Amino acid sequence: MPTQAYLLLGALLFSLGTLGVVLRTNALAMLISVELMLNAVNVTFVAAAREFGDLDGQVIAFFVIAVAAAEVAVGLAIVIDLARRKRSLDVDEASELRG
Amino acid sequence: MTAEQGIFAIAGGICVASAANAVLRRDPLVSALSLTVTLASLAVIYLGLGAPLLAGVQIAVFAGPVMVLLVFVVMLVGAGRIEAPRVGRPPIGGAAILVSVALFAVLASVILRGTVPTLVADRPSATDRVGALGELLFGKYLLGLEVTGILLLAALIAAVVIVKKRSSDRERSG
Amino acid sequence: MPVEILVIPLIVALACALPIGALARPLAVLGGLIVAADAAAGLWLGYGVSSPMDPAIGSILGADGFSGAMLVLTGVLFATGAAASTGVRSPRGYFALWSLLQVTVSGVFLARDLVLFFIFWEAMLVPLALLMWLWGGADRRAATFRFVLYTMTGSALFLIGIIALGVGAGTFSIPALAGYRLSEGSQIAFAVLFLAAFAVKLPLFPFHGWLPRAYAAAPLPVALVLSGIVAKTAVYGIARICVPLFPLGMSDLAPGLVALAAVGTLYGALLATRQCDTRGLIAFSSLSHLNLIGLAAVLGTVEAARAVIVASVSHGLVVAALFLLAGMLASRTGSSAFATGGLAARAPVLAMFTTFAIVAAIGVPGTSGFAGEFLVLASAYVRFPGAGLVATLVVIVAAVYGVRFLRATFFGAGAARGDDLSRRERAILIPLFVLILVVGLAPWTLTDSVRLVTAQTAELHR
Amino acid sequence: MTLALVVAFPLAAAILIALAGGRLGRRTTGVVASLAIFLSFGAAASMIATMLSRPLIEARIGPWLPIAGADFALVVDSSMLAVTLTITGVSALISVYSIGYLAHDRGTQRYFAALDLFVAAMLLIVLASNLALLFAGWELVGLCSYLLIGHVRERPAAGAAAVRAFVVSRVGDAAFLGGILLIATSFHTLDLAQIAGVAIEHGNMGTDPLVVASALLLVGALAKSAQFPLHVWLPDAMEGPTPVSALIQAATMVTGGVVLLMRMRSALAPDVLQAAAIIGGFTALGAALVAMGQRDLRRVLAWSTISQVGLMFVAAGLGAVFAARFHLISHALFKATLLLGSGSVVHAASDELDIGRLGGLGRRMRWTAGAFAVGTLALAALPPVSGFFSNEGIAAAALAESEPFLLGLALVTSFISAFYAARLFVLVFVARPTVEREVHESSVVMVIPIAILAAGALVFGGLVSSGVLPIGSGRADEAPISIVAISFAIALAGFSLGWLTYRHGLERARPVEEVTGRLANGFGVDWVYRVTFEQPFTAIARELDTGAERANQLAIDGLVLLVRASSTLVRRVQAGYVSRYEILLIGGAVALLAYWNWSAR
Amino acid sequence: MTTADAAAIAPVAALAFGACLIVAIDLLGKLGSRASASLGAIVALGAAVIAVAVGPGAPGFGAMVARDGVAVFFVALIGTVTAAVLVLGAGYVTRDDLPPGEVVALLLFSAAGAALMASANDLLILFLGLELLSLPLYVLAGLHRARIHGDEGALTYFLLGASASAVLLYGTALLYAATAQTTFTGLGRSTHNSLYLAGLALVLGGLAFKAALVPFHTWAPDAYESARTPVTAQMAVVAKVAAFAALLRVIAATSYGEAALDWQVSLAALAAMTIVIADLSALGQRRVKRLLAYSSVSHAGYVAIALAAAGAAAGPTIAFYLAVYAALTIGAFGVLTLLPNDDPTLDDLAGLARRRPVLVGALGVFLFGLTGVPPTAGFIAKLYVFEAAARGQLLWLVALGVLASVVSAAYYLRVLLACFAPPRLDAIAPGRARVGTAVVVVAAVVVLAVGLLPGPLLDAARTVRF
Repeated sequence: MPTQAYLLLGALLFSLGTLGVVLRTNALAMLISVELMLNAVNVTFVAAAREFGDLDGQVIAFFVIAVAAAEVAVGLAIVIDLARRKRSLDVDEASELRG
Repeated sequence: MTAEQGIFAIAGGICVASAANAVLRRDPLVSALSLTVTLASLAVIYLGLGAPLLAGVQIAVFAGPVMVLLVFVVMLVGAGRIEAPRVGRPPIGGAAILVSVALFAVLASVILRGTVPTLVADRPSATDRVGALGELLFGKYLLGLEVTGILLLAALIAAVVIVKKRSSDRERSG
Repeated sequence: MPVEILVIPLIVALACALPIGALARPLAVLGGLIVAADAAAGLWLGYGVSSPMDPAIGSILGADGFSGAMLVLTGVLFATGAAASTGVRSPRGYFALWSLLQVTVSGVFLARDLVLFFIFWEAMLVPLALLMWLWGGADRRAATFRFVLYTMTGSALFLIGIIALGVGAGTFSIPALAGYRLSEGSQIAFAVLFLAAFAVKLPLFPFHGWLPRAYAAAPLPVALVLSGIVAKTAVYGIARICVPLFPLGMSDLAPGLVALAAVGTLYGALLATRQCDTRGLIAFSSLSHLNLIGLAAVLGTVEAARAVIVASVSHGLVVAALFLLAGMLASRTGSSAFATGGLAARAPVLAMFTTFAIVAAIGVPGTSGFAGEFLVLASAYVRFPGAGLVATLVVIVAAVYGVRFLRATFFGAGAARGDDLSRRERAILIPLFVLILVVGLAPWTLTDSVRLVTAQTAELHR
Repeated sequence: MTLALVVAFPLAAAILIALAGGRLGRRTTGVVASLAIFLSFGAAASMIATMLSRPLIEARIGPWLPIAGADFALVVDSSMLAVTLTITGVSALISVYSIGYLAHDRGTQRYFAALDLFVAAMLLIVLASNLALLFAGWELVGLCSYLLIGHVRERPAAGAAAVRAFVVSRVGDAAFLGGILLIATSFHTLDLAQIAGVAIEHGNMGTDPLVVASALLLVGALAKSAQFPLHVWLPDAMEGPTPVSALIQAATMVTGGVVLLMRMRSALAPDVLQAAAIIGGFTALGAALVAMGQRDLRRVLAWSTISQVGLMFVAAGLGAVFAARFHLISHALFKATLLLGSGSVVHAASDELDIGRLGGLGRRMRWTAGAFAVGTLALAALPPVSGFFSNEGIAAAALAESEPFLLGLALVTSFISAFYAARLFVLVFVARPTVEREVHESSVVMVIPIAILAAGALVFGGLVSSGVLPIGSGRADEAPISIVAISFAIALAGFSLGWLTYRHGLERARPVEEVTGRLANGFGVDWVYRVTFEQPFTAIARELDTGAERANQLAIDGLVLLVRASSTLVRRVQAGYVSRYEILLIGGAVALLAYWNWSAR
Repeated sequence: MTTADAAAIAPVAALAFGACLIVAIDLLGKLGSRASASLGAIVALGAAVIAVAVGPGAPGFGAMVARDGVAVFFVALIGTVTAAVLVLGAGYVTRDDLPPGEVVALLLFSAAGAALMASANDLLILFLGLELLSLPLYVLAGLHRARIHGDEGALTYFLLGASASAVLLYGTALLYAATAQTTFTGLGRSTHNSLYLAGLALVLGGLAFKAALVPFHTWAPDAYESARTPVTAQMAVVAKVAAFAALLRVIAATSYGEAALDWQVSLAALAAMTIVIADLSALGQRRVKRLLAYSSVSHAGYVAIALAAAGAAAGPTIAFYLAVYAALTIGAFGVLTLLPNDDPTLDDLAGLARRRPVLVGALGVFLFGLTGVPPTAGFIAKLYVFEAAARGQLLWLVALGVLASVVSAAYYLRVLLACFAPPRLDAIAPGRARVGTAVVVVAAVVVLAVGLLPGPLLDAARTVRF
């Protein structure tokens, strides 16, 4: 397979991630979409690395996975905290923060 | 059709379909489960790309514990909380789709017009790949590794702070 | 001479940080007087006049005859205003800001570098706005906002011009820029940008939107310096920066500016005839006078420069007297509206003093008002007789608003209350009147010392 | 330096009185004021001897304005010396009279200060060597007239009259100033002698801007001298104390225009001088007609002043400088007599001004009546009183310049003048009183000045005409005997007609009054003035206030509103919807991507 | 690890280890909030001192971490600002019974991330630094007791921040695909491959988010308002300084050589949008923190003007500007930390002038400085920016910036004047926090001193070169 096919796959997944981020209003769904975006990035890294025949891309992908895990941890903590106070996870609900 | 092409076609197809499902379904639990499928199929694609270690990590870290955590939280905070349809707020679905489609269109154009330079490099054999990876991690990317460690520590402390805050809140309210 | 003129009021301002309470006012008066005396000595004894651009601190501060005259006026007016600032709330804060205002105003007259000029120019706003807001009258909120935003917009365009000019020429020094050759088109463009600030602060008709409310809302001594000397910084800017730096551009713009100024002169006077309180009257009569001064300032001839100096000093003195009298009237009648009438019988000296101030304001010969007006018009007639004739009509309108005010305040049946002027009030006014007569009878005391400078201006204009 | 003292005495007295405040005492103030003017008169008189050997006396006191010629400098020739003597002499007598007239007034200090300043200012008009200083006097005269007319500040009518006098005067001042500045622009000097020199050298001022300048100067002169159409202030000005009227009409202010015409004669455009003569002629006739119908004693005199000054304009416009000066002086004497006399009458008759309600005062106030009689005869231009000779001089001048039309006007005017002069005298002093009242002669301090003035009016004309008394250069046109006869006949006819008509009082002359009363409103010029000047003025000011100024303020408010509205609009982006923020974020990224992909090369 | 490596990473390491140390001490024996804050401040200041003391030199970690003038200046600035924030926050943490050691540690971690960003010479390190900067701030933004909008703000910040990181990361991936490496040095040697350009565009987008340039600014008002004021100051200054330092480096790396890129159009567009939208948005604000949030967005626009005009040569200009901005912002937010109400409206400031004249005087200096009125340093900073813009032929941006400053005067002035309103009856007299007041006064003095004598700071800023 040409590398470009993988890159296109990455682009498609990234775009789907952004679609989720802009379309969904549930905080968890948005978090899920962000994870999707990060994975799209990893596809790109790994595919490019194979093209170059080096391993840097793969190493970076490891870091990305670690960072993504950290992000998920923090994100989930915030979500749980919010859910406990407010019986909704809808981020677009009438907010005090506006203007 | 080579094996790689087959893997790409099948795993890629599953990957995109489940990703679309994850993004478009209203129920976060379905989204979370669909994402797990996506992550798993991506691991397969990594295999096809000759990155077995990464595929393993993908399953072991991402599709495994992270997703379990995610599903757990989704169920904890109420799996049944299905996104309400947009009422009384300006419709943005059209704009959202437009932005995403535009993004994909631009990215596709970029990728199709761009070139990935072919570098003449000695392809390391599959056997010493793990070792080479380790060398890179603890050599060239040592700083990255250290920072990632600190990052995880910071995330841990951050979570602790939230928890402590919750307990102090509870004391206050209770 | 330049440095101590900035340092003395600065010391006064800093002294206000100490718990000096009641001493603040005399200190501010003293500061003003010392500066006036210092500047006058410099002006008439000739140091600072000997060379047109006397370098003092490097090349950025310096004084010449023009700025010397303005600095004398600055000192006199700040001393007068401080003397009139009796019974203000939080006197230390007030006089600290007051003295800072004096520093910035003096700085404008001393700056020989565009950036420094702008720094003083813009810094002027800070104490001015705070004084207006914190010690002002009923409408102070809206008036201050309007004033600050209006003037800042003008200054913003000015800053654009400064930056573009300085970057293009590679220097911000005013004397150096005066020798910098610009094409006619860019001279016009820069002149317009610079004039934006000056036209608003003067204010040139029709950019006077802030003026009536600011004059009405500002505390009286602040209104006094606002009209008496702050407006003169704009005149100074036109005559000493725009004209020398952009002679061709100003020459091209002159017909339009002169037309605006002539119309504004009449316009202000006509509106003054409609006012029913002293602040409004002073505001619009000042608008009229300041436009007349502006008319001469854009001309750029030697005669015009002399006229500008005499008229500026005159207007400063006269408007100070008018504001002081307005305050004294208001303290007797309880409001600044002037439909009280009959005050002459109870307060003949007040009536006499007010009549004299009005007489000076409307330009009766013998007073400085006439000298300034006559010289301005004379310089205008040389190139723009038509506009000059239009502006001359102000003689009639000024008479109308002047005597209308006197009639409404002093004529008619005896007023119920109102004491005559106290000794202290007379003591503040009489020096001003003496100066008004001195300038009116011997305007050459001011113009002789600036011969050198105006000659240079004229040379640049050619 | 004696010349400087002429002006300095009254000026110093004015300053002294103003500064001294009430400390000087009421009577002392008057004495100081009068003394100063007498000293000024003396100083002027002392120059007569010098004048015999020199054509001009000059005095440069110091610099003033930084414009060529605009110095403190005075100049006098024999003609203007005569005028100076008249002004100071008559003013001094009026000042003395005022001491008595204002014996009970509270504001003597400011009265006498203004009076002295008034005299000084008038002397500046006569003596200034340059236009700037002349203008200074010109304006100060207006200011002083304002202060004096409005002297009694409690009276609303006085305030209104003062305002009107000042504003109309300033209309003239504005025109005058414009004229001066145009001249300065063309001649590069304000020195009168230099201007005249240049003007004579290059022929008269024929170029357009100088015609305009001349016309503007003429407008100034018209306003100061209360000539049509700027005469509206003078009848109202009678609201001031009577000595003030005397000062304005006899000694100082109204003659200012004539003095200007005389002094600027060589520099003014010929057409403009011609216009001055014609306007003067019409004003003379019109004002005389109006005077016929007045019932207010002082208004009769006011209109007569307008009329008489009109005759001076005729003479001055025609170039008959001597005749103009002759009439100026003679008019100053007899009009001062009349006005001061009328002041005594008013004083005596407890402020009654309606001539229909006076009468028979002749027997009770013999001194006053006698003086008034002299003045009346002079006004009627009957010999041997001075008015006869000076009027005759004007008629002769009109004839000499072959202006039959102006001659006609002058003669008709003199007929009417004689008529209303007789009317006035008869009704006040001769006819049987309609109301009985206790009247008595005024105090000595008031009677003596009147007597002196009347004596002057009586003999002055003859002395000048016979050449005994010189009044400066030039001489009267030789009047043909026919003109003398005709003018005498006309005056006599008018006087007799007036006497006969009114000898039995106003009631008996009702049919005549019906006719003349219609003219009393001054041909409606007052109304025209209000409609064409005052009302448009206030209307323009009002429209600017409610229109332009409002719009200016609203424009700022509008700008502020615009910024506020855009602020509200922009802030709607920040509505708290996270998904919208995401759209912005991703959209921004897409835009950057698109730009870099397609444009940045 | 070589000496060069150690020298390059020393300040970051100091911050990170300081954070760990504080957590450890806190675990062993309870550390009071004041003590932990003081300790943290010492650590932060120490990091700044280390950065300056070590000075510029050879890069470390295979050129992944730079040790040039840019790094030294900005790391020192970040350390100083963090120290000031910690001092201001000393009394703050106890107020709500938060775990003081952990909070201080999080602030230090974020500073470490910022310092890493400022010295990163590699896209991966940049990304990791950015995450290390952001993750603690996400959590700190939500530490608002009993206020739902605290969590809301945190969530908004987190979701948008995570998306922006993903964008940046994707840009990194595209650049990697185009150049086969992630170092900045590699970027400069590339050709105009569309993958390369797209990658740069996305990196720019990701950094613009941290710098809060419109349209990537939407998180700022919400996060600033919901965070505690010292944390807000940290977000407003440290994150922005780090983002601009990184952006400067990226621009520098791609501005020279045969593949030199023109950043002017996109940066100018961002700058213009930022200034206009931010100033308009700030106009109607009644909540002071939100107003200052928009103000800080607007100031990012001015920095962007300098970058657009001068590119990599804008280093000294933006260094000067950011330093002045740091003093002004720390000062302004510092004044707010001394008020009883954490999220005051303009009405809550009523009467402050009478009760705390010194504080209001200082606030006046900051607000006039933020407006750019002489003789404050704010004017000089803006003047340099405009001068750079004029040199770069961007006169229209000068005009826009200058006029926007006028609009900004409208809202800054309102804040100041609100302090002079007559006090309301129920307003609580603000307590006296000596240390906080000292910080504020020092900041005010700095602002005035730099305004009158800009020389020394300008000399320091001139070292910000490549």
